[in-house]
Amino acid sequence: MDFQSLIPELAKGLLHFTWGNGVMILAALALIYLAVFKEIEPVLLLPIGFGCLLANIPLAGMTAAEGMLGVLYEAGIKTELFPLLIFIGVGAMIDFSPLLAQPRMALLGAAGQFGIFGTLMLAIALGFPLNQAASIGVIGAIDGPTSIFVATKLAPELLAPIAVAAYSYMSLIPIIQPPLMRLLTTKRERLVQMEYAPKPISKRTLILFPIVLTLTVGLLVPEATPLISMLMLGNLLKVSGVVERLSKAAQNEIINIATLFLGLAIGATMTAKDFLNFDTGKIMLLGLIAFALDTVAGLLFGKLMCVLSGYKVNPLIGAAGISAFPMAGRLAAKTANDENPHNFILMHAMGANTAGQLGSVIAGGVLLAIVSKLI
Amino acid sequence: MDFQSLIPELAKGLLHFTWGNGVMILAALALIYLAVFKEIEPVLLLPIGFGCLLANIPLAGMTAAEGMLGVLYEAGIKTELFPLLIFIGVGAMIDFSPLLAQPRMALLGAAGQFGIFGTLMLAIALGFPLNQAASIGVIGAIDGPTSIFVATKLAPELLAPIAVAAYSYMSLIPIIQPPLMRLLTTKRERLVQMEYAPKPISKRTLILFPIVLTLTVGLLVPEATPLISMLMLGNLLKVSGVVERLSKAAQNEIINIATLFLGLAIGATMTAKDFLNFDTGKIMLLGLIAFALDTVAGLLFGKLMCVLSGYKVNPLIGAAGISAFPMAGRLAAKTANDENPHNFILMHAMGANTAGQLGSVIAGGVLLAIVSKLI
Amino acid sequence: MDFQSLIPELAKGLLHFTWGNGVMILAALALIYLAVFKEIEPVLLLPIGFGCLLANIPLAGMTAAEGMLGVLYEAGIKTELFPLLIFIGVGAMIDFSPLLAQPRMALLGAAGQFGIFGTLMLAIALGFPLNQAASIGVIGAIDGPTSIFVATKLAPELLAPIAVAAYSYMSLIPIIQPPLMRLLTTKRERLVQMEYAPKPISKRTLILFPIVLTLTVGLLVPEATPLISMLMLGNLLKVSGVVERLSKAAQNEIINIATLFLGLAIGATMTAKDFLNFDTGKIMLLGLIAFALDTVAGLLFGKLMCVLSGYKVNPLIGAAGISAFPMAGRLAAKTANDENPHNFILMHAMGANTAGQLGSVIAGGVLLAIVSKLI
Amino acid sequence: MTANLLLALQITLIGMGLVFGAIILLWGMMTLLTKLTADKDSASDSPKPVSASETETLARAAAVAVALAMAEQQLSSAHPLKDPPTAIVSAWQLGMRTRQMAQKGYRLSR
Amino acid sequence: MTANLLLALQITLIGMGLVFGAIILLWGMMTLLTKLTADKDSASDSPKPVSASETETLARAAAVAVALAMAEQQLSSAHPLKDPPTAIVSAWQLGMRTRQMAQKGYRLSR
Amino acid sequence: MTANLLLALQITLIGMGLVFGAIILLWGMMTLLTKLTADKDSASDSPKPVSASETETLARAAAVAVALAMAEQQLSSAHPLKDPPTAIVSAWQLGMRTRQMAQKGYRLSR
Ligand code: NA
Ligand code: NA
Ligand code: NA
Repeated sequence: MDFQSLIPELAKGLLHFTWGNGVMILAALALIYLAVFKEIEPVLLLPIGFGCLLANIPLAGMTAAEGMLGVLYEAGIKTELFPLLIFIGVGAMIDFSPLLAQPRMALLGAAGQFGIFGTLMLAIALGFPLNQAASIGVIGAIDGPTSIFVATKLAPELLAPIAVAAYSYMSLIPIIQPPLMRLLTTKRERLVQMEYAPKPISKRTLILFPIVLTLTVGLLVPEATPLISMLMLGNLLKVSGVVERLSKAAQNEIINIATLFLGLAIGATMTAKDFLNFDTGKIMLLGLIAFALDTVAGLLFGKLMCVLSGYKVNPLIGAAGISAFPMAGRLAAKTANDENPHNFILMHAMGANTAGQLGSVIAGGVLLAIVSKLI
Repeated sequence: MDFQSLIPELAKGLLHFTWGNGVMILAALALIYLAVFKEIEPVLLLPIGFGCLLANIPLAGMTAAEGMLGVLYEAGIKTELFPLLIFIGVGAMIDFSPLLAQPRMALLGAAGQFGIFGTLMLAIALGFPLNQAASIGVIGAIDGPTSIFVATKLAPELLAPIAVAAYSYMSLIPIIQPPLMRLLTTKRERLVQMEYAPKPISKRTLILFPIVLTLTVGLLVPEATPLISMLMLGNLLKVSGVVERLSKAAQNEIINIATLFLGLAIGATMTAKDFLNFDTGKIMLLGLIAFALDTVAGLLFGKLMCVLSGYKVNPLIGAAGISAFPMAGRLAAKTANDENPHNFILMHAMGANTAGQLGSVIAGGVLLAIVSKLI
Repeated sequence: MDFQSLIPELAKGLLHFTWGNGVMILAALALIYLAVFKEIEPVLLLPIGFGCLLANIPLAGMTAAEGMLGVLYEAGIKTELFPLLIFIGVGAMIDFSPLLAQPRMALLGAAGQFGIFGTLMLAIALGFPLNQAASIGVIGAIDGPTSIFVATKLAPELLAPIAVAAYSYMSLIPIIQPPLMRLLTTKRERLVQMEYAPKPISKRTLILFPIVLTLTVGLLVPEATPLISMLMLGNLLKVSGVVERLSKAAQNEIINIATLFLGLAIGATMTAKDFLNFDTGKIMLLGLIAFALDTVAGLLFGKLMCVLSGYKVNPLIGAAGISAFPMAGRLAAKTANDENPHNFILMHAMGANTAGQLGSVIAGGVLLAIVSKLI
Repeated sequence: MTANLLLALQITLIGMGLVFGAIILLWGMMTLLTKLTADKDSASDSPKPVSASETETLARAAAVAVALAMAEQQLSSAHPLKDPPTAIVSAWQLGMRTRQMAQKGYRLSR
Repeated sequence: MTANLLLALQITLIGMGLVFGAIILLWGMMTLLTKLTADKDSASDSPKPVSASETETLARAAAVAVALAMAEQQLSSAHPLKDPPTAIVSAWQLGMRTRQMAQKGYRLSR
Repeated sequence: MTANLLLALQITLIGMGLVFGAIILLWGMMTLLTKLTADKDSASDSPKPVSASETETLARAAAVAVALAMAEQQLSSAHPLKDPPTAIVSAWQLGMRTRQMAQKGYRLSR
């Protein structure tokens, strides 16, 4: 027994503290601050921030393979279980009837995914290898679980900055989108009123939709199956009306536990070594660009639909096609309403918004399919 | 990088689609239809059907070892954790006081297990090897978790058809039993009235029962210990009255999450290769026979008790001894009530029904003990 | 196939039953009795007792590596996940404002940990090796998860008696403490009244406290990080007020499931081989001494503060510094109130009591740090 | 095949025998258990005796009772997760209640 | 670098093409689905048509409705875990209800 | 043995020293924390001062307050899982509310 060595042993925590740890702890505190005091996606940024804090306390061992956060990472991130379980819960909270009532709104959900590919090109131009560039691009899905799912498969080393960018910017949408809306549309376009008189959607339709969608997307884009199928499973649990027990479990215990553990485990990957480099800065910047590109592409496509329809489509709903449900839909409706207080395009915007959710998952699957073949 | 190969790569989902996948997807849709529109055990058949759907989308990879459904299978089916967790919840929902008030009803819970062994003999006659024949026989336990537990140990390759048979036929009991009841009993027998004047059951008795039962069964049939002990643990959590927190957790989050995951993981074993063969058809048929044999044996034993007691026992309660709680008990009571609107034998039928639940687990354990020794 | 060997096979459960199993089953029944009829920590002692019952049913296989209890042990005890998850829930239930309102009460939370080290010395004197002696000492933390966490790291073979001692004696505190309080304090001391006029604690303070505490303790005692950080995470989830979803999950599903599984898995380690020896008896005795030493040290330190403050501090609150929240705090307040019905020192006692909770975790970490270096 | 069938028959005989044996043992155990424990605790909510000789009233009353029972069911299942009185929480609730008590006592006394 | 950018451009073209292709397919699928199933079941809670030509009333009414909706929200979210009518439980509830029924019928008939 | 006991004594001294050291540090940290943050936010629900010099009234009032606190406890714990106002859900509730609003506005305007 070596008793003399006790003293340095007892100060080891401080002795092993690096400036990198210090910077990362500041980053963790910033995330927690945003979550708690600015209420920016607190259910995710608070656990991520706390996980980051723990990962930067030297010798605590929580991020080691046998430490708690390491165990959670192995159990739920590496297996992709956590994002998929979250999707079951999200699916059980989504209402697809506005989209089913006006199926052509689906098109806007495709246009709003351009940011994914545009950002991928920019990332390649900045020198990122293809797998990393694709993972960065998928921030443009503007959908946390999709971004995490794709990044885990293609570039797990970038998981933390990608997740942080995806969730942080989500709350900045009310700041990012409105200027672009006003810049890219004319007053005449924003004043376009839309008639909302859809066929009623039967319960049968609502039940068949998640099943047929799973099959259609699954057969065309096998890589998108895990994400789309869990989203649709959650939705089926809800709309079927016969398994309220499971639907409630999906919306409560399953999503809550998965969210807490996912946040902690992702935050735990934010070590100085992996996070403190220029790449992280570039990723944060590219993520912001991805959000903007999505909005621009959605608006331009909206303008195209506006012209082609003879000014029957308000191009603002194009901005709702980016997913980010339901903020984007509400913003588009609000902007139109601000221009003319009698103009209500919320249901159209919500249709586009739900389509954006589906488009994001499909785009994520397409990206996975193409890129895993190429690398 | 091989860019030319992208096109076939992108159609790969459809290119790998086999007719077997098609048939299995139809089977999945049939299960979902039964669950949603016919409300046949929806909490299980809906996840099983959806799992089957996912298992037959080519290249989706969800059933691979590292896919979500593969992970769930390893974590909860192979370890038998899911059926056991479900049993904790079921135990917390069962009330054993009708059985404790009339212990001789227990005998009917033994008779109602004959279907297990009768079906085993038939399966042997049809050429199944012993381990598979025993697993098929245990459909006659008419108890989902018991069937799944035994099949996982003896013949995991038959898990899917056995689980599907066990849960599908469970809801057909109101169709299977009444004709047999009327066929095998005389009007005089069905008119037998039963006095119900039991001793009151003390809280102390209710608390000691699950503990003593676990010890008794555990020492006699060690193989039945996991099932019986988890059933009894759940019951003890409830009747003790001091751990309402844990009792509620067992009846809600634990059973709900385990049920959803169990259903998905079992459905995921329904691949064309394992499911589309004559054996599956034979198993479905044998399962139906098992249900009928249970009912017949229960009724015949009821008739025996009727005669021996000098027409003090209504033989219809024999049909309640098959488990399938509480449908079988209600059916027996209803049939007697239909014959004479003043004849109430529900409490006796419920006693037999609860005994059937215990008998099923014991029979499953006995079967495991004998067969694991012989193979 | 060897059919003749069936008969012994079928009696194997009874044939393998040893007197050790019998004694352990009696111990299990005693634990269940205490839990159910005496309501001594039922949420833990009931599952522990039931797990012990199952571990002593021969050939049931539930404690084997692939049995249910073995799987739970690997998944949650060996990884230390269960005690840490419980701590998230406990943290979400603690209110630190009484301590923050009177920070000097923290000192009493240090004094009340002397039992840990005092018992370690006694255990060494009784011949236990250092790792075991330290694990036994940590019963003096009077905090279940801390005891389990430290024992798992240092001497997992002693996990069961340590957990049983920790939880059983917790409920004996109302019997252990009052005589010591009266023995060690004079009437004049017990009559000391304390003014309670603290600054109001802002929400901002309550939010910063768990974060700063995690960092401070984590950097000083890395070994305490897992425990203290999960306690503080739970507290942050609650006080932040922005993630009620996660806070409720921590206080309900997470803690309930973890508690049930932890109890079962620990009970399952109570086999005759590991439990039935003189060491177990010694540990139970040492555990009792640990509780008494904590109380004595707390009271003596309280007397010191009393004298130094010129009889402004009632020494009874020293007994609340042992943790065992909130029983110890209430007992101290009650004893003072019994002496003078107008003397209310509850808020001071609660401050000392919460400090005891923190002190326990810190002492556990310090012990781990010192002992893992020495062995 | 015949050998297999014979084996299956043997399994059936032994199996059913064991199941009946175990169940008869349980019967005895339950009888003993109720005998040993029943008298000591009479304030239980166990089912009251229902004799089949009751008159027509029973059937009519039953219809009324179903409605009542369903309404009760509704009521009781409406709060299925109310905080239970177990140790983890009860201790805390005790503490919290005491604190509220102290504060309220203070406020009330003003 | 140029080669990489060219590749990225190709990925973009193919990717966006596939996304649009899949979405157009979904459009068709949804149109077909609503056509095939809509008429058979009209008792749905789908959104009623809202035309933009409504007068000022709409805006005023909306303000009232928000308050109502929020109150409803409050009410409906107050019991989020009431026991659901699914098979696991419903069977049990059925049994328990029947038992309560029998007991109450007995009591009522006295 | 003596060597071991000496070691144990050393562990105790160092251990208790470190525990006291850490706790004293926490004391300072808490004092600093409350100083730096307390004044900025006064609308907190922190405990009000309770002086021990209060008269008999306190004890009597306390008894009343316990009943009140317990009743409140009952009430507040009856809905322990009401949907919380966090981001996952609140966004959705916002959307749903808006939809209900639009529909109701429409209905009301008829
Ligand atoms: Na998107
Ligand atoms: Na059965
Ligand atoms: Na302590």
